[in-house]
Amino acid sequence: MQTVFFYVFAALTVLCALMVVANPFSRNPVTSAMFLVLTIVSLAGLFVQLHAFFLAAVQVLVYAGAVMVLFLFVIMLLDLKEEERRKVRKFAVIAGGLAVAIIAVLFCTAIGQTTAGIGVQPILEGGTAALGELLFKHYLLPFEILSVLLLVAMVGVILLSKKDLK
Amino acid sequence: MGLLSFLILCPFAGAVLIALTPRSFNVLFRLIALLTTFLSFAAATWVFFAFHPGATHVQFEEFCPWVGALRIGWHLGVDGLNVALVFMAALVAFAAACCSWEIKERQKEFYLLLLVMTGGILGAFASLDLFFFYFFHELALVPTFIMIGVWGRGENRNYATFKMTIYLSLGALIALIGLIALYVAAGARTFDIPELTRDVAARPIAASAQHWIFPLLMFGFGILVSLWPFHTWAPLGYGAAPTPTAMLHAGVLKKFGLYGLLRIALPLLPEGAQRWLPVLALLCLGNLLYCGLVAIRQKNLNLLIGNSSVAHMGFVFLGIASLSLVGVTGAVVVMVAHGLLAALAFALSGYLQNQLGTLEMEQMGGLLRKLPFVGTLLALAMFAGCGLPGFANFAGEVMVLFGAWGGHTTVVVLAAWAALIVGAVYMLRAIRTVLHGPLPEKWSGVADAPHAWRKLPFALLLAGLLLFGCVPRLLTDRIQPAALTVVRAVNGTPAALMATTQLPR
Amino acid sequence: MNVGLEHYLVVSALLFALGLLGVIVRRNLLVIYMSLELMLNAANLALVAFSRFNHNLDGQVMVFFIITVAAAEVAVGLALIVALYRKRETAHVEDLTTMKF
Amino acid sequence: MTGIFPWLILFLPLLAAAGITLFALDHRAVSARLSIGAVVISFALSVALFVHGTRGETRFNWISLSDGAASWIVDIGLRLDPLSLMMLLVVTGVGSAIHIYSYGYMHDDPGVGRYFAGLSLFTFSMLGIVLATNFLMLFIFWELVGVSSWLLIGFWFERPAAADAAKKAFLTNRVGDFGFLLGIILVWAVLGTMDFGQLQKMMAANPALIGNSTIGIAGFLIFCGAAGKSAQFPLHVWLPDAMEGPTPVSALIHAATMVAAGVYMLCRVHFMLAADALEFIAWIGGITALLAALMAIQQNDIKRILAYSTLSQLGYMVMTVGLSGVGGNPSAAMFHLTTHAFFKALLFLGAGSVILALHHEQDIWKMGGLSKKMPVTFWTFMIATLALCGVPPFSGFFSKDEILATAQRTSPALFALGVAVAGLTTFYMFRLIFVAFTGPVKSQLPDHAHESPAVITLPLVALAVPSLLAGFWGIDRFYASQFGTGEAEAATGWVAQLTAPFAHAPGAAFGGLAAVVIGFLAAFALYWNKVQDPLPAMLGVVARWLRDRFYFDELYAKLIAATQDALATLADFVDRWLIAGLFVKGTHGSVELTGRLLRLVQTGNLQTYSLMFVAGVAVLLLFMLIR
Repeated sequence: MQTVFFYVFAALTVLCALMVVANPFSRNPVTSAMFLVLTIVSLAGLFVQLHAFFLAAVQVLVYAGAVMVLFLFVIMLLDLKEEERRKVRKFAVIAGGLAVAIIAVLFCTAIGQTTAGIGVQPILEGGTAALGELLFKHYLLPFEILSVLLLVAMVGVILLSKKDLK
Repeated sequence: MGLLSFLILCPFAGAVLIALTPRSFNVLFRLIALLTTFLSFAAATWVFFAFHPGATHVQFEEFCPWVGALRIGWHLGVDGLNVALVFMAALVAFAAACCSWEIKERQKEFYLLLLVMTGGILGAFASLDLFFFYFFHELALVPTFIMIGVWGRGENRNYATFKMTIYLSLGALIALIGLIALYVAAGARTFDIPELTRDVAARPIAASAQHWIFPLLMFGFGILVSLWPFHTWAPLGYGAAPTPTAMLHAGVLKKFGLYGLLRIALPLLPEGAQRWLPVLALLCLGNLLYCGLVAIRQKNLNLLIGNSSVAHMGFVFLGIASLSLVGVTGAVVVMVAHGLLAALAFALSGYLQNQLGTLEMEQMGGLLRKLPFVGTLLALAMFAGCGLPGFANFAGEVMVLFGAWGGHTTVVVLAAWAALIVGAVYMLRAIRTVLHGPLPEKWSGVADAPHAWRKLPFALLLAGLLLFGCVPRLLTDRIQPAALTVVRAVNGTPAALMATTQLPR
Repeated sequence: MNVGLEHYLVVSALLFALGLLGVIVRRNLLVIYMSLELMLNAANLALVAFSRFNHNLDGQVMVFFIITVAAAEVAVGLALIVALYRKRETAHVEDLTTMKF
Repeated sequence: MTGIFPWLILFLPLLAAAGITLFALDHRAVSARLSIGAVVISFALSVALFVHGTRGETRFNWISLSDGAASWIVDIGLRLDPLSLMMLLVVTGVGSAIHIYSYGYMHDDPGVGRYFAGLSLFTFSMLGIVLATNFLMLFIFWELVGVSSWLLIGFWFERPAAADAAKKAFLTNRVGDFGFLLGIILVWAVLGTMDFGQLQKMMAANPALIGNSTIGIAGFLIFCGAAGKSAQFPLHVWLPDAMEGPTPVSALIHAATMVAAGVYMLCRVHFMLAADALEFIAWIGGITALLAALMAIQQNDIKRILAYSTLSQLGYMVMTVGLSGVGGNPSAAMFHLTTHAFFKALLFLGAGSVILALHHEQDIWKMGGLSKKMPVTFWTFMIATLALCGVPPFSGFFSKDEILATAQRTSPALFALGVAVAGLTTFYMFRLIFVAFTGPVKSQLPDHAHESPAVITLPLVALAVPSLLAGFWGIDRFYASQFGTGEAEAATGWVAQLTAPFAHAPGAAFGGLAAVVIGFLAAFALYWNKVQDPLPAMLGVVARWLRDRFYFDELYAKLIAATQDALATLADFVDRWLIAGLFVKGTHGSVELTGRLLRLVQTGNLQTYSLMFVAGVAVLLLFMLIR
């Protein structure tokens, strides 16, 4: 059962990601965004598989919720039409695809070559309480700094979005 | 605070004062610069005349530890090699500050940089610590580049600035590599130069290491002194530099490389010196003869002076390469003499440029009629440049020729040709075209130096040249013990006065 | 057949590669941005997997941080894109080559 | 030697020069008084020393370097011996006359202050040479003489000709000095000292030294210096051009200072000149004497004729030095130098008087009939001419006779040459007299000429006295005492003195006289009452060669253009195009080219960058995997 769920979610994730990047039917950014939502949700499924329930929830809430709404909002705001069918630079596409393929192959080779260490068995139970404990005790300072980062980002965004950008 | 610290820190204090002065007080900048350089000059004069000639030890010594672990310390002191250089540097700095009246824009920055440069120069010559020795030199170089770039003259001043910057940085870098290699090879773990010298004398550096470290220092320092064939930055750079900068650099800062050779390379690397100095003796012909010939063909007065300045460096190289007491002493005398002379020549050409707006010699002529004071001084400077007795250059050059005769006879013959004839040809050509002949109509409005303040820097520099030219003992008696130490360090005792076989008397 | 660490890592690698492909070949700034998110998510997946298999919660904390930073980044990035679009009337990377010397 | 007198003699003119330069450049009366006062006091002090018979040396140390074993010491000292004492008198005495004369001659020039400063400096430098105790001090003042001559020849620096002449004089001298300096270094390298006294002792103690080849070479090199200053044959070209200076300056250069320095120096170091060097010197002197005399007969500028005459007489002196033999007695040269100083100064000053009267006209073919208009000038000029020609009992007769006698004793060829030159001398000098002074008036200029004022004529008369009488004063014996041979015992009674040459060396005396007579007759035949020069028509191309000075200047110009200038052009080319061009610009260019190539990669396209980034990561990964 576990295995089946894994393969379903894994396939879903990779396929949706492919649709985000290279949708043969549509070049509309909205389509890409929608598939991205799907990818993220299926990733959340994989997180659940890994017993990271809190993160799965956060993934869905923050990514699929907040971030994707932001994306869609911007797409609407900019009123982006379908990506114009400019002449596809064959060389660039081929070179890019090739490079990416090589990277993927290399990654997989690397994973294959790695000797199994302690991480053979899935053993950790990702309790939300434990995570919270760690976050607010050991990682307190980074956590607080993160809040400052968010504040800075907020201020920055407001400044950037002002009409008369100098 | 010792006298040497005082004369080094005075310009820096002036620089800080200028930095704190509001921009609207233009007169004040000039006043501060004049005052602080004058105080340095006065202190240097005191040091020079209170210096006890004939003594081998370092005088006016000051020491204050700084970085204990690395044994870096604020160690100042003068001996025969640098006492005259410090005096000359302070004199030229004061004259340069006097000559800065031609700078009309961004005075604050200019005087600030001038004082930093002055302090760096004085520090480089008075320091007996390897770290400060190098640090002060670099500190003085940076303002040089900025001053040429910002206040320079001529249409290709950007090219000149870049060329000079790259050349000098490269030279300083090579020398730095050499110094680091030397430090490592010596294994003495101290930056104190006298201590290092003592250590190395007790435990010499391996000959194989000396053989490759010495050329690094020789060429590194050589590039700083425009050793042929690394000289092309010099005429161009001096042609483009504002007058005070050219005076300070060509006159004083350039001597740092030579001083470094004498102070560090020769005593610490005697084996390397023995092997490589004959090469230097050959290269010095490139300076003396080749650059002299190039100077003959110059059409611009500043380029001519610049080339002749490069040519004169050949004497110092030859004196150092001679490894004889007379030659090395002569080399130091030439360093001092040339410092004063180069400063004087560039100051005068700066005055001419200011008056005429050009330095193309073809356009000049008959200026002696309009400029009796400046013209006479220019003629005197030119004659000093071709080695007329009565000027300090003659004393130094003749000593170099005598000293080098035993080891490098052919070089001396050619050097004498370069000094007596090639030098005279270009200098007299310059006088003939600039000062003599009919006066072109357009220069009828040219004015001579109007009052004592304008005349003062020229007169001071000339007085220095004449003083040391007529009484060279002032220099030689001070230099001799230190020069003897250097020569003995390289040759082993007894130092040959001149390496030659003498007939039975 | 058991699902091991390497399975998750392969998925993560594929996801990362697809994101990279998007960054390289797509020309709409927004889509490129989405591809970047894909790559971040690939990293997240790998971290969570490591966390589970290595018995260490630090990986999850890291993912938490990454999600937060990504949110901030998206906000700033999108604001930049909007500002850029206002100025240049385009969201097409080929039109944005002012950095060229 | 005691006292401050010798130092005063040396330094008074320098003080005057410095004082004028610093304070009195614009005050003509003050500057003239300072300068004249200095040289006159020096003269008076010299007379005092001479009368007192002071001998000896005084010195202070100028530079001293010693490493315990050997030392390099240069002193500035004063050496008083017969040679220098007599020269002191000549330099200050003739100098005084010229200084005073200058006050009249230069009266209207705006640059009087500068002129007198130069004149004083010149006197100072020459006195330094005379009093020098060692080679390097000699060289120092030698150079100072060079620069003083530059100052004075180029006094009218706005005239291109004068400026060029000054430059030429200095540079030609420098060529000689090049050899001189090398010679000095060689002497020091071999013998370890530069002091004349020590060298002389060394030579006397070890006579074999003179045969040493290095010392022989040193002798040649030292002669180079003398050849430059005394304008001997290959380096003679500057002297005629030096006529561009004011006439009193010419007088000073030609009589008391500068050109005398070379001969004086040769006599000073005579003890160390080897036989080969001496023979060389003799022939150079002879050739100069003959060439210059030949050139003189076709010159038309009154000063140039005198200039070539100087050259020729200097050739005589140098020849005599050469002929006197190793360790011999060159006092004849010094004797002639002394008498020559008197009458040549007189000739130049007389010429200056003429030039002044004719408003700076120097062409003798525009003069004529001046003997009536300017009697004092004419008669003093005449006395000097007779002295120069060697007519008894004028001073020149005695000195020239000694030269001819020396030549007769040692070298018949040079004796013949000397006699020929004597004839030529008489010829060109009387050509000058007949054309300029006695013949018909050839332009309007002489009509308005009148005798010069007393400030000019008094020095003329003052110089005419020694020109006439110096032969009787025992100057030669005084010089001879320097060289220790003391051969010529004093004849008693003036008749005996007058006839002494005929008694000593009748061949030389009669030969010289015959040459004078022939020369006079030829000049009389050709130039008496002529308005045009008949010689060019008679000699054709030879006359042109003579007039154009055998084309030495042109030859040298070509030579310099072919050697030094070509080298300079080459060096400039290398500097501009090879070092600054190929190497520096090449380095700069290749760096820039690399930069330009790398710039192509910078498309500005985000995706290209990321592609390259990916490629880089791939390479790194591959590298790590393979490793």
